[in-house]
Amino acid sequence: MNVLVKPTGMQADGETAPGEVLLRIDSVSLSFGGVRAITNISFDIIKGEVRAIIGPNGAGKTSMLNVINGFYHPQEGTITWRGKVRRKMKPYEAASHGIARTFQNVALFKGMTTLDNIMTGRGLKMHSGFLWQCLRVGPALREEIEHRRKVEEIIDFLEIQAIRKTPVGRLPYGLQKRVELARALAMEPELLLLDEPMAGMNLEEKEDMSRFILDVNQQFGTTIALIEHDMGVVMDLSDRVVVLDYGRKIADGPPEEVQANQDVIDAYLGVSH
Amino acid sequence: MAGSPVVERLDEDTFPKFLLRNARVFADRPAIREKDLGIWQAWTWAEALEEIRAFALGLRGIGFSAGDKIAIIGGNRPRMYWSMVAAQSLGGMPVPLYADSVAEEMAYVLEHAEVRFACVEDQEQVDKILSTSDALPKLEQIVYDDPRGLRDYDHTRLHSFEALQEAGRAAMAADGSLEAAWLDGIKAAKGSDLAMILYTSGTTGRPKGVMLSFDNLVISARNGNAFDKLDEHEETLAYLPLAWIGDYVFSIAQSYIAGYCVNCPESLETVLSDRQEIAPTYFFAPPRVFEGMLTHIMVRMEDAGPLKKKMFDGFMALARRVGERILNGEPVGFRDRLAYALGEIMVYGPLKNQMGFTRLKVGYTAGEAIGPEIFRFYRSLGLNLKQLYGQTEASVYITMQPDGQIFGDTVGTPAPDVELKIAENGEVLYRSPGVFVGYYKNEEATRATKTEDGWVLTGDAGYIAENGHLKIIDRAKDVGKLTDGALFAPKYIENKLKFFPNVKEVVAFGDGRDFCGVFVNIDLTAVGSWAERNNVNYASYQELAAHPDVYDMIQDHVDQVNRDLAAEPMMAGAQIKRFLILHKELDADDGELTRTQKVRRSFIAERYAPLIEAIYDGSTRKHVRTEVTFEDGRKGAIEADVEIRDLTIHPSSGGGLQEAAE
Amino acid sequence: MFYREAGQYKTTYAADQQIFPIRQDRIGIGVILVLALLLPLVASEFMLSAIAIPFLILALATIGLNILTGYAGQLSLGTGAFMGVGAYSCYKLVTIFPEVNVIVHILLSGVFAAAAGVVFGLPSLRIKGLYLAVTTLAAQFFLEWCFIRISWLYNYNASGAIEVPGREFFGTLITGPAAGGTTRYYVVLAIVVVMTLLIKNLIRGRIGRQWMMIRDMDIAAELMGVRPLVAKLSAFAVSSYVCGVAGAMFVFFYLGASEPAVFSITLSFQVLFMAIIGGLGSLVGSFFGAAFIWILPILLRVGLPALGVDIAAETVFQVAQMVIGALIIFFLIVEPHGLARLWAIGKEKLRVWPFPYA
Amino acid sequence: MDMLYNILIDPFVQMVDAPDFLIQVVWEGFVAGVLYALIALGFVLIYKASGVFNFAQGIMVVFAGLSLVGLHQKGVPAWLALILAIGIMAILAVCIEKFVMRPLVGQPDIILLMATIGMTYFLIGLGEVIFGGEPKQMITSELGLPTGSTAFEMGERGLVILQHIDIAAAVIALLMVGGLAVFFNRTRIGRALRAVADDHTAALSVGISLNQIWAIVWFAAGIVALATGIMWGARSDVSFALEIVALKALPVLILGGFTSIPGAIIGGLIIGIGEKVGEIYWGGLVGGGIESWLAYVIALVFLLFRPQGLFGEKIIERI
Repeated sequence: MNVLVKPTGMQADGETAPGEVLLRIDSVSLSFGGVRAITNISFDIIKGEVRAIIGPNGAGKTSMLNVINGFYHPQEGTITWRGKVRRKMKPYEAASHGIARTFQNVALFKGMTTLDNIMTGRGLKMHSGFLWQCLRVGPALREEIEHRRKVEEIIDFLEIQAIRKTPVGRLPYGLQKRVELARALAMEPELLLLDEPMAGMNLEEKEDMSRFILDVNQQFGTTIALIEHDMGVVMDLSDRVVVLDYGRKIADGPPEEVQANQDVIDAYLGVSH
Repeated sequence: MAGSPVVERLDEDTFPKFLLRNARVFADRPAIREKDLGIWQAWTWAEALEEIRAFALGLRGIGFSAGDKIAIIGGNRPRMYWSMVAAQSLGGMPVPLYADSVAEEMAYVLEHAEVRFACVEDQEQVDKILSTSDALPKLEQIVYDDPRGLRDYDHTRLHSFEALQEAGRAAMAADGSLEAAWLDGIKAAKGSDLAMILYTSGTTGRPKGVMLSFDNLVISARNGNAFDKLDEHEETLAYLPLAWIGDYVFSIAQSYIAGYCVNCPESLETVLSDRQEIAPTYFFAPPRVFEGMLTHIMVRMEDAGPLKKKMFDGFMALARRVGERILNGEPVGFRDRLAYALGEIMVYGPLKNQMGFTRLKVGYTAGEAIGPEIFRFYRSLGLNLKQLYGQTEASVYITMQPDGQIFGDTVGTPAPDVELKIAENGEVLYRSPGVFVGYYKNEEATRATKTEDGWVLTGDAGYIAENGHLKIIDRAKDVGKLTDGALFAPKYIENKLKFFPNVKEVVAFGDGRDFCGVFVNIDLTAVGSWAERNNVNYASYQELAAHPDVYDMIQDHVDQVNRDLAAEPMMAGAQIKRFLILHKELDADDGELTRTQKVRRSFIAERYAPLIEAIYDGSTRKHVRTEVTFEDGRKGAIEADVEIRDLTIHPSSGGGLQEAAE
Repeated sequence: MFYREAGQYKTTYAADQQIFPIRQDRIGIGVILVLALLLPLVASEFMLSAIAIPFLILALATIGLNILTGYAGQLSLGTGAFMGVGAYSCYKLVTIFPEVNVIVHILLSGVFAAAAGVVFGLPSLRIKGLYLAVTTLAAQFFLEWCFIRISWLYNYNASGAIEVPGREFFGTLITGPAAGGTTRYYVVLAIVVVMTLLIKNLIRGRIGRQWMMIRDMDIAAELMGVRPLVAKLSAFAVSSYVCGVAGAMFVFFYLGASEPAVFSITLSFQVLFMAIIGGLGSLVGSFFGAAFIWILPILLRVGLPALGVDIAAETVFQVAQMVIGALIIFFLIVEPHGLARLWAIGKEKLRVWPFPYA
Repeated sequence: MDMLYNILIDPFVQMVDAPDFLIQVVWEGFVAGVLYALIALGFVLIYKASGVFNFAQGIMVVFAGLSLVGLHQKGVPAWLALILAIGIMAILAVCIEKFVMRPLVGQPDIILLMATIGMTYFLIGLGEVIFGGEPKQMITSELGLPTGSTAFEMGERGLVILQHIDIAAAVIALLMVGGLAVFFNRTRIGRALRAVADDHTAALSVGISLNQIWAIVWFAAGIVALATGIMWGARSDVSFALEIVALKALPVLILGGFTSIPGAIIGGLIIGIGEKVGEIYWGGLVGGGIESWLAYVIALVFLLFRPQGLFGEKIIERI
């Protein structure tokens, strides 16, 4: 039975130093049946930066994220992760490579409390065997406690102590988003993908979230790639921005540069921001 | 009571000395507990000593020496408390500040107190200090507890708490004599040395720095412990501002002397649940906290099922009838006792459990007058809640209510070692070992408050009721006269009105005027749920406040107060003739309240001058425009038409102070 | 009302994560266990053999199903068959290795059920929801067929049924017709309690969380590194193991003898109902559900005649069936989360007493 | 070796040797398939309109059959019994809509499925209480359904015997499918139903309350059930054993897809013929009786290759 719980740890291969390219997308194209979602897009994400992916609705942003964490498999193009060309792989492998994400419409585990939801983020780092877990002694118990502590640090970091034991279903939307971030952080990811982390938040919540994202990037040096509609937020948060439109890349560079780019302005014309 | 005898025969006279003693006597008992990372993490007295020593030596390492002052700015965290004692162990003085005060307010105190060091909780406080640092040439070093977000700051003047402790430990390891030197320093200290400087948030003018010696604090704290037989087994919750004398006395002075454990909640949002988890045996809270709890209870019970509601009301009625008598050990019929016992299972017990008072041995309230109803409610549950009358200048204790002699509207008899007298103008004076040394760098203020023979003017007007208990009417300077010469005590009137749950704040006017008029501030929680139950619709506070039904309700309350006043010869003259309900909530951010939520009468008087006019020129409506500050700091203005109503004055019905003796 | 949580503060994570963090609950469970131990003193042979024992065993089976359906979110209509696998493999083990202790056999027999579970669980990797129900039906009918056709399974008895031989445990006869109710009761109680505890530990650990992740949001789960294969198959394996053990006990400690019909789809449904009425995703609910579905018909059987309504035995059974059917619908309507939720609500009410809410 | 021969070669040899027998077997399977298809039809009707997976369809068949026969046994003339039976199905439909579907609207599928399982239990109990549990003879002739059989000569290759009732069954099934097709495409209610299938708000715009629609659908399913019950009863007899057989509609649906009427028919035929042929030519190798599970295994194997069913299109998972 133990084979069922074979540990799936982080990959031990070459650590990437800050400033180096963590992930490179090379002329990637993706389509469903006939429908083209992404057309020949290339860009890279540098270790330690906050990278924004923006664009009007239907520009293929989320698809891009799904490609990055191995949920979709592009028909063409290559993805280089930590200097190694990445083969076609299952989504859960991406997780064990150190890629975590949050979702556009909150994808928490509704049946669990905030605490348990965040604990799930530790799954890949827990290895105690099946029998130990049945008895909940020795390694199993030690593991539970040690990871509970880690989780508590994250709870403390995101200031959600008050809702620790609340079932996530009962939480207001803003807090759910925060718990989801906490869950992703619990994976101690190398690359954190945030899909519209501030969608549907009020001003105050947005400010908090921005602060948290920056703190994460600063405190843990986590590389972040985020999709966001709120231009203001993007400009404040990101080091570099890549702009997509109809599945094509129309601009890539530092925020102010991108903001000035005519194509971008055109793409966004009529789109209220 | 294992350690109690020890507590009795002790010769320690400073808190560092008590620390050393506790580390010896109570080595393995918890000294302080903090809910951190989801569980209650405790430090024994021995561990506390180690932490404090390490920090003290670290502090010494960055140049802190005897006579230095260190500002303490932050929430109720063990390290904040340790830093105070650490400073004292080096012959320095902690100067705790209100963590929520804005940079300017802080800058004044920091500058005035000439602090060279500051120990703060987090980035927020660091930023505040740095933003005004050019105005603070004397401030040299800043120590912070929580490193979050401070990584990229220039650390030439910044130190993390750990770093200093490490430095301290390292230094100790390197130089064996260091610890000995530190201990000698502690031994050398005398009770007459200055222990700390506390800045009182004066309702008027600049804050004054109250200098307190160890003797002041030790003696009054020891008296406090003896008075309520507190020992090392107590549990208290530290949740009140560090800059407030009460917190120092309850969370450090009395704790160090008795050796009991102080518990720090996890965060502001979790205070309630943390209090339930800890279930303190010794608890202090200002009246507004008890008011808040009661309102919260009542609001929730309103939503309970009819049957449960009936049962609740039934048992509460019983409690009102016999609860307090049982608590005071007076004779009560067997059937009532039986019923009360049942109520203990069905209602009282659960309520206490919900509030976290299951283990409460004694609770205190002070700072303001508490509503007799509220006060009686808690006592009738069997909670030994008592009032005390105190001041920073007295190291808290002036009068306290001895067990068994608790009256709603008096604040008790003089505390141990305290002498009391009433000046002819009605002002209360006291003399005690707790009396402060003086105001820091403010001789004339000291002289104005403290006579040569050690009597301190409280600034409060009051009298001794015939049962020997002190009754406070009002701030002495606020007590005035109406044009017809009747005595006018605004605070007294305001409090009477504030005792109604629907009323949050009241400001009364009348000194030198023809009659007494009041501004009323409704309590959103209470009135809100009342509105819900009586399906009164409203979109905003302003709308609710202006609602005719609300006006009617408040009018009844005011009339009730007038009847009460009519029953008191001294007060009957100053009944409320006209009132209005303010269109906005009084707010500290707008400077209408002090940081301790006391009304700034004079400020309000000028801010709402037009409304006051309206009251006295007889108009029944008045349009006003008011500047406000929103949560996010933006400024704006709100406009409103405020209604003003007249009331009937009741004939004085003598009677005197009988209800004082109920 | 009885809760006095004030002062129960936790200083370690171990204390904070224990199964019953509240002292009053610990007392409560203790009392229940003591009562369970004392039951034989007051209970008649009938109450033990016809009510208590099957109730406990079925509760365990329900827990088994709950692991799969309630916690891992994989609907199964094949519980009966998996129980059957347990029963038959236990029978074979006992007859092949008579000298080995029967308890060992019972616990071993679950392994075979687990194997069967894994095999029929494989499709769950590609198939979801109702479609999966069909694959479990396949298991149900295929295995049932095996019990009939593979005469080796019942040692070629002419009757096609299996007879439980008497086996001793430390000198006392615990299986077979001759075994006393009290003895069997204690054995069953012990096994059920211990297994429930182990399962509880499993569920509140990493593996349990994986199951719930798959249940609540399988895509997110996979993106967080959960291998669907591992998670789902482990759920099938553990679930079937528990069902298998329950099945073995069902024959060895309750029926004494059995034929394939016992493990028909009817049993599967019965257990499923127990899980639903008890509340999916709740262990305590499993006990409630089992008690409800098992004891209600008995009550009717005893009750109706007592009420003067004298009707044929099978009619009572049919009425019981109607009532149960109706109750299921009723429950789904008023409380889709079953008795467990009602229990939880009641408990919450007591905790916040006298307030209606916290 | 020998085994392999028995599995891979021998059956086909037999088929070629005795084509008449093969045809006979296929025909048997075909008829069984038609009946599966009819039950599946009931499922599809309800699933289309309310997204409910009606586990109780099988028992509805039994119940319908029982009430028909039962009434007749109580002395009611066949034609009246038939009408009354229809009436009973109507009442049943209304009750189900009122007491089960309406209160449960909006609940997750699994809950609704459970509810129909509960219904199954309830109806079994009810049926037994009213009509008794023992099997009954279907009143085939009384209903004027053909009995007897015709034998077709196939030259010297032997002969195939077709039961008339089977032919009737096929025909009726055909008519019913045709009728439903018309109902769905021509009538207003039918179109409303289709709208409901797509989305519920749309249905309201058509101006029919969901409750009505559901009642109607359940009634329609009831009629189908009655027909099925008669046909089936005529071949074997009316008993609760049918309820288990009815479960075979599940694999049928897996193949055909939950929402496609033609799918149901084709699926039914595949399963029906598949399991008959399998039973006759391969069953013997493992001791026979594989009919009880072959259908599910067929569906299972099928699913592994096309999880979306025969007619469903590929599912693209989104986040």
